[in-house]
Amino acid sequence: MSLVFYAIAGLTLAGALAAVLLKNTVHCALALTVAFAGQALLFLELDAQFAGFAQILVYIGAVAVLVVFAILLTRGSETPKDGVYSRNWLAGLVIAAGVFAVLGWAVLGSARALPHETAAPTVTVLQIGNALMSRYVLPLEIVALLLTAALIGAVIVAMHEKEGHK
Amino acid sequence: MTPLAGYLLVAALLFSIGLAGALTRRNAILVLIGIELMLNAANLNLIAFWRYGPHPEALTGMMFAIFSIAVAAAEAAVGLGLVIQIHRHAHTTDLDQMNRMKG
Amino acid sequence: MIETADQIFVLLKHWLVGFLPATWQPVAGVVLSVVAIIAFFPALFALTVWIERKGLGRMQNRIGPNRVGPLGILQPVADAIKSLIKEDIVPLSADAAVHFLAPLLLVAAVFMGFAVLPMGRNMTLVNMDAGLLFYFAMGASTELAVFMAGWSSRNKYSLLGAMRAVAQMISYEVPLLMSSVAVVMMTGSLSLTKIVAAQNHYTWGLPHWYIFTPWGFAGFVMYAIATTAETNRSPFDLPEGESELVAGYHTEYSGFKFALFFLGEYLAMFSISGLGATLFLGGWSAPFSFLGWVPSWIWFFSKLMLSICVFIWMRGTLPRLRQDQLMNFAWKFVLPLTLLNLLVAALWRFLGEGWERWVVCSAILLLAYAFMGWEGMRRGHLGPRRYRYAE
Amino acid sequence: MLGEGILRGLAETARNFAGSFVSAERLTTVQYPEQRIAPMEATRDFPFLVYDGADWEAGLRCVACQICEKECPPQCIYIEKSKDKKPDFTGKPQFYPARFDIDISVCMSCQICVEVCPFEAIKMDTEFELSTEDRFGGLLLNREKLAKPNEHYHKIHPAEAAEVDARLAGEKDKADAKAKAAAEAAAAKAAANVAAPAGPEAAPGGNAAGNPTAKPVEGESRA
Repeated sequence: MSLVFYAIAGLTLAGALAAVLLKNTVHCALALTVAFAGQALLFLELDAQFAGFAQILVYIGAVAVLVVFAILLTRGSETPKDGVYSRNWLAGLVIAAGVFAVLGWAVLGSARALPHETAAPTVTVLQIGNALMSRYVLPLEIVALLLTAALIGAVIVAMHEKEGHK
Repeated sequence: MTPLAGYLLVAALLFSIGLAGALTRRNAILVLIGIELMLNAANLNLIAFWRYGPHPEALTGMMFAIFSIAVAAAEAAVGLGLVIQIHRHAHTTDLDQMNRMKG
Repeated sequence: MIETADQIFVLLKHWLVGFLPATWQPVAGVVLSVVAIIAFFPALFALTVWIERKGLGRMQNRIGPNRVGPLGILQPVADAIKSLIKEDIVPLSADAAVHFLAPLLLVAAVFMGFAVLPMGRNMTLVNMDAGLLFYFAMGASTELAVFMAGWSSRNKYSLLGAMRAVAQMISYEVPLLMSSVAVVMMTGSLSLTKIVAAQNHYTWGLPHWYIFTPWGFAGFVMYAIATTAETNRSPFDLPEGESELVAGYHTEYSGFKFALFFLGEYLAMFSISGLGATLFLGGWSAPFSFLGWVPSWIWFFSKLMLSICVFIWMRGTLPRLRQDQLMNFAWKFVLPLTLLNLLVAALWRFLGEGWERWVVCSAILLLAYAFMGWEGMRRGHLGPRRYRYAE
Repeated sequence: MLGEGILRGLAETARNFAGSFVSAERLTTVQYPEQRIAPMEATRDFPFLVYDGADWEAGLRCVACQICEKECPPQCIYIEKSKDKKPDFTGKPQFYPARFDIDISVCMSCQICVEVCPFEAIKMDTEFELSTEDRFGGLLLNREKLAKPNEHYHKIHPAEAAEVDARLAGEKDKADAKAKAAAEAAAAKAAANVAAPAGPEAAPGGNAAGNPTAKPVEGESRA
């Protein structure tokens, strides 16, 4: 457990906490970006270069920007007067704490069985490409289909209804 | 504590934070943000298990994470499209006010 | 001798690093390279500003700056001093923290892109296996910086400019990536060093650059269009249209922060031109085999500056597009053509070495271009603007 | 074919770029502080007050009628009428401006003050290098700074000034003739009664009515 890991983990968790705690919605989206960036750094720390860059490209370059656009299109940047938390926030908090307790207990309980430091695997982009095109070609095609469907679906859902079409 | 346990704990914490956000916030977009965080936590788990697992050369965990990233992008696009459509219809993104099933 | 001139910066770095103890040497080498990049490109920025102002002046039959120094060469220095000593104004209602972070984030993200560019033989800061992916990941993060700048200013012009900029950058990122993917398909690698190496051989003294193939030429044209939009240069400079949006997302910035935005814009232009040179123009390789003795970094930077000059030429020529024309052009013209270009590149690969592939690939691309251009002009998406009420 | 126009445009700018190095007449830039081009006859920017003779205070044509002050759209003129009177160029006693200020930071150079002035007293100048370090006091011109001799007017707008001079000379002749006639009439009556002062005062009213018709003709001749 190096110092770098603690720093990056701290950054990620701080970003995530800020994303769910801050009042201003745009600030939340920006904090979310920090969490995404921290996560990408964690991927790099785990020697998963490709996944890390894909994380930055997809999450920071696309998802964060989408979130920001949605916030501005729904006028969400104005803080509502009657609080930002839901009526039954306490129940939500208790559930989340419970989930964390269970997960943490599971991880710590099995900590001894977990493998120790192993040699860093060297994964080239070529290997990933070969795997995508041979062993994982079916999932790849399904994801392609899913993305196309999502593209069309998102366009249809968000499209303005034409005037006089009611 | 082994490195893997550290990553798993971070992922668990991230997941819980995302869950808390999704359950306690009013704004639909922030609920989506919470869900994104939970997905990210799952990805972190996948990558960590891939890295410290017995067969990293098989690329299974990594592939799973890459596919999951792609699916998350689709999920975000559709989800935010829905939120925008709801806002257009009901003029609010406050989930506490969306308590009717009638249009 | 030739070898020394070619590797002069590498040797210089090794010589300087040699003074340090062995454990420090790798870190010191990286730091030295980073410092060199951070020092060199802003200097190039100053030179480019001068070239741009003089060149635009000449295109409009003016003289351009000629007061500060001989031929106005010190004008960028004067501009820099002016922006450094200006008052730094933060609007009262602005979101101070985000307002402060936006220009820093922009410049930092743009500088990161230089890390993977091969600027000469053995002159890549980080020789990454997924270099191209890294570059595009860094390019994607600039969008957020632009949004932060526009939103935090609490000014409707800034916000509008930022939204335009982000929408435009997302729209043109798709053709940008797609046209680069054709090159990746041919090379079989995301590493920029390998992409250059794949183009660095000669037949009859002529290079095998990708621009000299039908798909490469079409890809390069599409790449050039997408980069112009991606860097918010004229004719795609709607996000900062001075006449409509009072400079868009950096309206509320003054002094040094404004200079940072300006710097970021030009640095993005340098890095994306450098990437274009790497992908399509053979990177640091010489245009003829008998010119191989000229140092490789000279070739890289002359290709880069040539692209910059074309950018300036375009800016001097074309008027600004309208928002709907911009989006129509991206989604209805450039994107279909880049997708077709991917297919053509695959076809090129599988047609073998003969002359047939030249004919087939060129014919497909030309026909598609002609048909889509004709169709677009007929429907009024593209082509000269028709005035309904005037005339 | 799509893209044709873009290529043509690029060729045009390239021609301009190369041509500006070859042919000197393409570059129309004037290196301003060192080189100057003479202003055109119709040039006008800010108003000034015309005076005749050598003494500016005595020779001011302005009679402080305050028409320009009332007509000025941005209200940049401030006039204080004098308590006493002094004779004008026809020898008739008139008021004069005790104070005449123009704030040229407000003035929009519309020339309406010139159009409405019945006495040809305010005209447009061609002086444009008016920068100053004091943006409030330095741009508020008082009557001393505004007063410029008729010769200056002749220098900047020769044709117009000659026309104005001719008209003023005609008025003076008319006024002289009238005065002479009045004097003769008075002598002929040889009455002990004092001549009514209302007689001479009718002249300015006649002038004011005559001027607006004269101006458009003048404008046409200049154009």
